[in-house]
Amino acid sequence: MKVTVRVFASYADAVGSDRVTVNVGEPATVGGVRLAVAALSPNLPPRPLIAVNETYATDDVPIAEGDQVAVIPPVAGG
Amino acid sequence: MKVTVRVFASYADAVGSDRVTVNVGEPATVGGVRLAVAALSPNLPPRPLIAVNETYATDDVPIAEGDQVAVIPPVAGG
Amino acid sequence: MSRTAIVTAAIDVAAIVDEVRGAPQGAIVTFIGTVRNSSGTRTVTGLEYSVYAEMANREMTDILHEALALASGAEIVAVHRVGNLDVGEICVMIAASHAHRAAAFDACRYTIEGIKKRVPIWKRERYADGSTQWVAACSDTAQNAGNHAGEHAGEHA
Amino acid sequence: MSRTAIVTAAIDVAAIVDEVRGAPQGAIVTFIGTVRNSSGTRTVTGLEYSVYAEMANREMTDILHEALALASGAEIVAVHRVGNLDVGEICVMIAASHAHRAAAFDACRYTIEGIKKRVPIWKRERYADGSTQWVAACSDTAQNAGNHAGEHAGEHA
Repeated sequence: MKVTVRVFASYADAVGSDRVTVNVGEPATVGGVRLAVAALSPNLPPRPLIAVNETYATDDVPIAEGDQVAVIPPVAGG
Repeated sequence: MKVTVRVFASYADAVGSDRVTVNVGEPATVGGVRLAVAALSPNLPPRPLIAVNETYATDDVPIAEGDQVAVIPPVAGG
Repeated sequence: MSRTAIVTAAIDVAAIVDEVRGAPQGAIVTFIGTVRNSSGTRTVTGLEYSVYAEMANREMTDILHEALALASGAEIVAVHRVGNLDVGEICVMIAASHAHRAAAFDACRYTIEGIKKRVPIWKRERYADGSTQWVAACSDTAQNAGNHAGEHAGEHA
Repeated sequence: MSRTAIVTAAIDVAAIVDEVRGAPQGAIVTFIGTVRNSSGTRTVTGLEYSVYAEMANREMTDILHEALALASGAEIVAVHRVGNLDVGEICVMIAASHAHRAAAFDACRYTIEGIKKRVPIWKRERYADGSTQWVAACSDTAQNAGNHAGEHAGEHA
């Protein structure tokens, strides 16, 4: 399954874009997205944090068509 | 020894003045002032808090001529 | 520059924040106390604060130094207003800044707790019916061992 | 009225304090974060904040509700600024009011800790020599398991 992932901040610099599309084996899960995203750049951590539909998500969360998926660098607000 | 004592807030209402003079047996101490001040009105507590030279003082602190003595109601700032 | 003051004029929140807003101090914590409109079941229209000024200034300075020792590198401004205040007006403000927010919180909290417990300031509530009453302290500290009442119109613990 | 916001315009301290300054709320605690001028040994001239806006708004709203549950009766306004900020400018402000100061402190502290740990906002430091660098988070929370650096120009824990 093709999953489009939003990318922010230092991770966007690492992959050269604020949006990437990755191939994830089915059934697609957050764990699969993490591995696929990590493989895009040596400057990404091996297990980057993922949000699905604007909520932090663990590896077992399934990804469905239309879900908003994003890879979240360590937050640094304030 | 005659000791002049500044009086504030509800205690000033109780004694009808913001300054009273009390007689304290010598050697004059804070403990003596407390008892003498308490005797001025039934609306004062038996052991009101005393400050000497703008510092909270315990019973054993001696009172000398020229010391600034005050009786301090429970504080209620803020 | 850290400082304390007893004032009669209105307290300007933004100006006091700006005083502690130095470039190395990324975190500012403020405490602002305002006059509440109720005291138990009675409607309060305002408060009259009185002060033993010489001692209050000395005690506030002591508290400031203790807070600065607790939070090394902090800047702290602590201002208490006295006189007649209406409901909603600011009676006390602390602003504490530090490079780290935990220290700024600690410094601000220490200062307001010290002011509430130790600074010789008293307040009298004015009620809608025109009567007034001295407000008893709410905490059972040593110096508050005298009379004691429940809810009152000042901000309390 | 409690609310959260992500804004690009300057944060007005006095206006936000006034928002939570209801007559029954005698205690107001604020946290204000400003852009610091140094990061380790480098001179910082400003910060550029970026945000995942939809998620940041949702996460800030969650934090607000958690803080309101923690401090029942509180009013809380939490605002984070994004975009380009200069040294000394305010990047985040929380104002929490309550009848009791302990609850106001708790609500304010909970909200800023939550924002620092959970809200998807990032910042890039601008240095005097014209270069920039993303700021790594300072705390080792679960979602900050990636890279990690030391001192940086934002206010930190």
